[in-house]
Amino acid sequence: MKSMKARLISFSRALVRDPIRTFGMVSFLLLVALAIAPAKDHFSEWRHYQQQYLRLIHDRGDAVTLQRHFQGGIRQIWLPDLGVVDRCQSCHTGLDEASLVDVSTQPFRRHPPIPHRLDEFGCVVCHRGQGAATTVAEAHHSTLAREEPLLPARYIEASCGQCHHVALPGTPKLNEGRELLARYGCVRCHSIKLPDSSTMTATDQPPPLTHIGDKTSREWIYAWLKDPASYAASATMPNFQLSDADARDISAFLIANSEPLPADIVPVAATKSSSAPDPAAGSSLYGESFCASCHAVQNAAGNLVGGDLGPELTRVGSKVKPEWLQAWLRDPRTYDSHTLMPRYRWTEPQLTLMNAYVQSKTDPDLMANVHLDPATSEQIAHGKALVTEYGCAVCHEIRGIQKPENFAPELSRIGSKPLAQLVFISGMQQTLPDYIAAKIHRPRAFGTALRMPQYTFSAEQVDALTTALLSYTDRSFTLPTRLQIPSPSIATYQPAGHAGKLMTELNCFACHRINGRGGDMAPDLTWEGTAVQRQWLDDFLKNPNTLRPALIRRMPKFNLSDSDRAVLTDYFMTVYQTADIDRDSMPLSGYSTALVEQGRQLFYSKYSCQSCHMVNAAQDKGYIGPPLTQVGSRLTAPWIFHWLKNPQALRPGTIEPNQNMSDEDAGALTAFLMAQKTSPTREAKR
Amino acid sequence: MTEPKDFVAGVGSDIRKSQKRVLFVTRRTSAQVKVSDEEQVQTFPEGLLRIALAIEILAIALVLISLFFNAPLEGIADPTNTPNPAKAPWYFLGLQEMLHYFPPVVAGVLIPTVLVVALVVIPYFNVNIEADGLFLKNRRRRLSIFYVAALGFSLFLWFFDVYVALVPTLIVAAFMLIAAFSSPHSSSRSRRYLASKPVSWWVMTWFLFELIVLTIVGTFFRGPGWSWVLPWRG
Amino acid sequence: MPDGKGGYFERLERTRVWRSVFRSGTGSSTLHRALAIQQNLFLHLFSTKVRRRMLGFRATWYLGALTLGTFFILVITGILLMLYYHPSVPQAYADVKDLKFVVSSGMFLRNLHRWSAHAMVLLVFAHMFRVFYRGAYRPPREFNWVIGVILLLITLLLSYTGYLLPWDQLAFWAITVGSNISSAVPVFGDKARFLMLGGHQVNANALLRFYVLHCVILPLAAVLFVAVHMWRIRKDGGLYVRQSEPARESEPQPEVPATDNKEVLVGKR
Amino acid sequence: MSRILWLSGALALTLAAGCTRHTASAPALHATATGSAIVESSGGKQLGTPGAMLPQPLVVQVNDAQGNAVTGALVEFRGAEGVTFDPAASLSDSSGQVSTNVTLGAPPGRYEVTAASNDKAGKGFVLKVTELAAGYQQQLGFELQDQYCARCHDPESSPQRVSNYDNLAVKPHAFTEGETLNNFSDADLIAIISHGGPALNRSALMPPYGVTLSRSEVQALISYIRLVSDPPWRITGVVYAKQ
Amino acid sequence: MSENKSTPPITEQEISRRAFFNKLGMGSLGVAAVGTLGFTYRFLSPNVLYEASPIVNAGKPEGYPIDSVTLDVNSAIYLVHLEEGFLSLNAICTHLGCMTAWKPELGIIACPCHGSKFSREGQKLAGPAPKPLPWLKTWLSDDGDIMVDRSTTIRPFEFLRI
Repeated sequence: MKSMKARLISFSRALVRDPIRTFGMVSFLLLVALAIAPAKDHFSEWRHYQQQYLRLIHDRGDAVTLQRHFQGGIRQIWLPDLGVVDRCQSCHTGLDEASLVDVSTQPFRRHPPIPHRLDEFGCVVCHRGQGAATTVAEAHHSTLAREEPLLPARYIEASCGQCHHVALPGTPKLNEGRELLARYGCVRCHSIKLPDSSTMTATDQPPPLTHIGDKTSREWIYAWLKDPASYAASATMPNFQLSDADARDISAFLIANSEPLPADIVPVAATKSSSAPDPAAGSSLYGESFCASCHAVQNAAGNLVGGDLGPELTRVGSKVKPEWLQAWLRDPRTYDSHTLMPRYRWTEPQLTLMNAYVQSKTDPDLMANVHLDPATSEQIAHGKALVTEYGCAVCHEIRGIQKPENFAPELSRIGSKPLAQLVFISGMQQTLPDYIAAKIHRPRAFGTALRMPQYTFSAEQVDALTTALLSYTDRSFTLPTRLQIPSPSIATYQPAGHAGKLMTELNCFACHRINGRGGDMAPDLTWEGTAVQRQWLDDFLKNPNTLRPALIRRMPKFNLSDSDRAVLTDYFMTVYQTADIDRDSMPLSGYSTALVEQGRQLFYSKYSCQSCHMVNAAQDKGYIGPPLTQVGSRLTAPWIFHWLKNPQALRPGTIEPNQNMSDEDAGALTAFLMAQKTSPTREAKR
Repeated sequence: MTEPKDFVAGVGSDIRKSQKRVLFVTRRTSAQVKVSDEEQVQTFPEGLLRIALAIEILAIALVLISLFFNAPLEGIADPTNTPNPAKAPWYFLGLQEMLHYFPPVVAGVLIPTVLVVALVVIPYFNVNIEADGLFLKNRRRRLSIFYVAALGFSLFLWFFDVYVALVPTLIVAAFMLIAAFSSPHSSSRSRRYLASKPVSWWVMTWFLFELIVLTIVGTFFRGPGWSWVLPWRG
Repeated sequence: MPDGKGGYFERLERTRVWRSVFRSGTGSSTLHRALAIQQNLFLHLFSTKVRRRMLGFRATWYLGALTLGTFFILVITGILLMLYYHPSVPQAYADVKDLKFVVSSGMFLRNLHRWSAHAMVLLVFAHMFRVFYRGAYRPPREFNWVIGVILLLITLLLSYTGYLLPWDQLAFWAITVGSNISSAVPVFGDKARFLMLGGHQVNANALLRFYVLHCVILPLAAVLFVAVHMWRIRKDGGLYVRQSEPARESEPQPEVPATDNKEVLVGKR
Repeated sequence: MSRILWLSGALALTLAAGCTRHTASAPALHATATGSAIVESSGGKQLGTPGAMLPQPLVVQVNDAQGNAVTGALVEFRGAEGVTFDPAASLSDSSGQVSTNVTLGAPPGRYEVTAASNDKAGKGFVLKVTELAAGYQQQLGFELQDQYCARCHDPESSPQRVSNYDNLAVKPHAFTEGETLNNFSDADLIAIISHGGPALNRSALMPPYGVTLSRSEVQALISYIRLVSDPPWRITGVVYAKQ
Repeated sequence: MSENKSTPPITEQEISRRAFFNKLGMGSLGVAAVGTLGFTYRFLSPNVLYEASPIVNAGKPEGYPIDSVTLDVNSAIYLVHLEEGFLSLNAICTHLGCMTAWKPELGIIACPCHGSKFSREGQKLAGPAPKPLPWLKTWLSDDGDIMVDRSTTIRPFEFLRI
């Protein structure tokens, strides 16, 4: 029996001896090898899927239509100005077939409706991945040639955010994420520049620490630094996971560094009244001042009740010093010129009452275990070093410490960060969304020496933040300008004169929007002068409890003096006017009875306004819209008329539909509404 | 031209049977030309067939490789994002490895220039024609030159910490030492073989050895920051 | 080999048209076979006869022929690839992607081009060392050796310039690293790099220059030198024949052009 | 050729999977008790976003024949392709409850989620819960109905929003009322939203929103209504109105 | 190989065997060459085109007053609105491919190159053009825009009525 080697040798000898035979066989082999190439090309993935698709639609009732729509071969969307070459439709053949709504297998699923056409943006602008690829693996997953895999569906809203830098109604997650970035001050350390060359701004209000020693104790600072959430569940301050010694030293530094306020602002002696204040009276003052519109307090069930514009007050008595609180309640701006807290013009007894009421909200457990020895100079020096290292001055104003610039990495293009530049920790999925989410969820898991603190975000908030961050991509910077929908510019409107000063003191802009600036908690006042009658406005400022008594968040009573009120009212009536409506074009009263009656008919039958509004408090029940029982004393006739014609033109987004009313109907309804006046008796009662 | 001819010319008889070529033998040509009478075959088809065969087999191999191994294609060129390590094509990795140790002038200029010049002059270099064993003539002088050169190179490489090149150098030097102390009539076939090698052979072998080692090291054993990595780990 | 006279091919061979193109015919006589070589523009670089010894694998490993084979493959695939390639940034990269994803068999051709290029560099090196260790560089072949060195450099340059063309990260940084070596040359190193790249950085200019070098200048140079190289093989006496070792050992003899002739006429002194 | 390769690759993978199956599986849970019915505690009918975890966990309770909670019964959760559960199976706790976090699949729409357990005889019993994934259009519809419709159409009051439902003489239909709303064609709904109740001879208390809302917004509202309707809206080719 | 071996006598069978392998070799190469030609043809036919879509969105019908002739230079089409309805014409002269121009003062479409003249309906009035201007497929999209498919011609006088 021949050995293998011998056989090989004899075979090769035979080959060499007879080159013609070898030539024949080798040539044939070459032919076979060359024939594989086109065959391999023919059995491509996309052709396979197209055949599957044809089989799928073959038995359907609408097969003829679908077959007519079907185009074989590689299909491509080419958008040169977006840099898009998408061949996704080569496999995803049924993307825009509305009738395939019941098909759930990929790649033949129909695309759910979106407000953009497929040939307008292609696929990868939203879904990422590699549009040019014609194989599943290359198109969907990250490869050496393309690090950007498909964006998981849960983050898909991030793609809307590449062009849309304003909140969209259909992208709640993205909107929430962006709001969180601003509200938790993420963008203070990590700057995010937008394609319109603006920069995202934070909306949180970190207090200045210049005079912190007057406000609170070192023990409280220590407890707060160790765990802000133990003081207030709603705290936006993150946990820096400081050691006991580090928290001790930082608190020592902050107290030692604090500059005492002038004695005329904070009297050194406590201003506690001699007699114990009545808690019921305090609670009622707290209630009628509508403190809860901005401040929340934890109820017995552990839920926060109240607004989130100001800090949570559940344990505030354990935090602030009484003399400081007295001064703060008297005029918050002397301590913090940027505060959102309005200056209530409380009387001294009211101040004392309020102070005592607020001070009563304490938590004895908060600092039960905090015992700090007097600070040494080394501790203070170390505290200063820590404050610098942790970048406290990025958010807080601290005497003697410069606000650092570019404290943390810029995130303007984080959504396009190459995987090669990320350092993953073991056990995590190696994708960009997972990386970002992990960084937000547990930043110190990437290294205990990192400075990024621990926030208490829920899983949904992490999702939302990740979505928002994924929207800041390279692509959003390279989009053609026609596609960029910039963020609304931040209005810096500031009313002038004495009225302006008053409005700043009262912080009107915290709730109301005027000329684009301000919050959205309360109505926009830009055209208030056109809308309302002077007398009503004056009365309202005196006692704001008249409109919509059912609401929890309401306009507080600021105890303005008559002269201050007059200044404000005059300012409103002269400045906040729209040029589109002539305020004096219609009379405030004197409409014919017939017209009023016609309006009544329209109100109750044709337009059924009573489903949302009340004119007759005894009979009507609707209270979606404001009650109209005294609307004739409140609004001007031209405003009512134009409002009825097109409510959204006067206040965008208002619920009342545009009924496409004729001038005649609107006129009659105006007459009817203007007849609803304050009765003299009721006026007298008040 | 009245002088007698410098040469004689002859021609074969039957051109149809087997064509022959004319050779002019000038006076300067050595008269002791002896060419063994070898069996010859027609280039067509014998030679061409074999060439075609060789090329066909190569083509089959390349076609099969091309069918099953895709050429690398990475992300689009990005001047702002340097991959780590950034490597030149594989045939320059030996050079890049050298650049890691030596100043650019040495590794990037001196060495390649010397190499090319050396390659060009090899055929013109006298010792090659003799094709004698390196240490067969002038043994003493050549041995001392060898010692100096080997020591010099080794020290030079050691000084620059080029252990990657030092090791092959030492190995080649060791073999040269064996050659130096082997007789051409040695009973061992390998020693006989080494002893018969001329200096150009040694230089070329050294170059080949270095080239292979450096290219392999540069290709497989170099990771981020041109640090030493083992290819089979991760 | 022709058998009988009935085959279509044989009939075709007998037509006037065929014979006007292929003058030599396929006769089996030595003359016919010699004419087949001599009368063909491409083949006439070969001599009509070759030593049987040289056809063995061990003599040359066919490295020269294989190198030439890879060069042919590269020329053919390269020309086809050129038809889908725009030497501009960033279109070049998109074109390579298109070759991969949408051009029929584009990926195969690119693979073939790429791997053949690597094979050619390898084969050229192997050829060189094989020639060296066989001693085939010795006079009178010393000039052909020099041409071989030039061809080695051309091959390296061809491969190097082609490396940039896909315009991917691999290409870009390989060329950046490679071109920085040349700037190490004192005095004119920077200038050389400047000229090579058409600028200070690897950018669109460099891509265009490398494209022209890769597709026009260097291939032409390679063809020219290959022609000279092969012509010199013939002029220097055909493929090198090594004389038996013991003969040389005893009495070293200078070698003279060994021709393919059976008979050598010795001149008078 | 590639198909052959693909087939052989798939075969190899299957074999590999078959070999590793025994080692890779999670530690098995063993039921210590059995119940006879599963009831939903909370977490059904949630509106989530595609591909994301639902805001609330799905909590179900295992009861015995007397309706008492059973501890230690094994409950497994199953869903359509793309739906994942964390955990996918667990034993009921001391109050008979099993809680799982549900992540919905990528396409928007209705997802039927099944919680399954076995009774004493080894016979299975299940609870089917529907979860909803709102795509862009449905999300937009949700926001729009929240702004414009919910005050009348949603009888539930909340501290932030008091429902007007009780004040209306003719009661509006909640959007989940599939029995009624599924009888309306898309065209009917468009008409009634755009032109008010009288357009279909229904109550004038429903005002017209045709001028206030764009056509695509009305379509989004309908898409939302169809998504949440119970019993489910039978699927037909929904046509998206282009802007 | 160099040692002299006695060559075995060539038999008849040997000759036919050699012929077979020669034919196999040359035949394989021939088939490969022909296959390569086919392969090259496939390779050279692009599977995707980077060309503007032949379907042109001409915008809303309101943009075209009645009795108007509008030339879209970029897509080389005329959009004509007549009493009978809309039509669109290929604006490339059928003679030698010049872009024609609308002469409102004469009410004709004229080619600047060799003087061909066409009516608003594309009918040839004068000049060397061999054929009338072709009518292009025109329809109204779901969004209410006029769409023109430049790659599809239709029979003349099939107006788009809105």
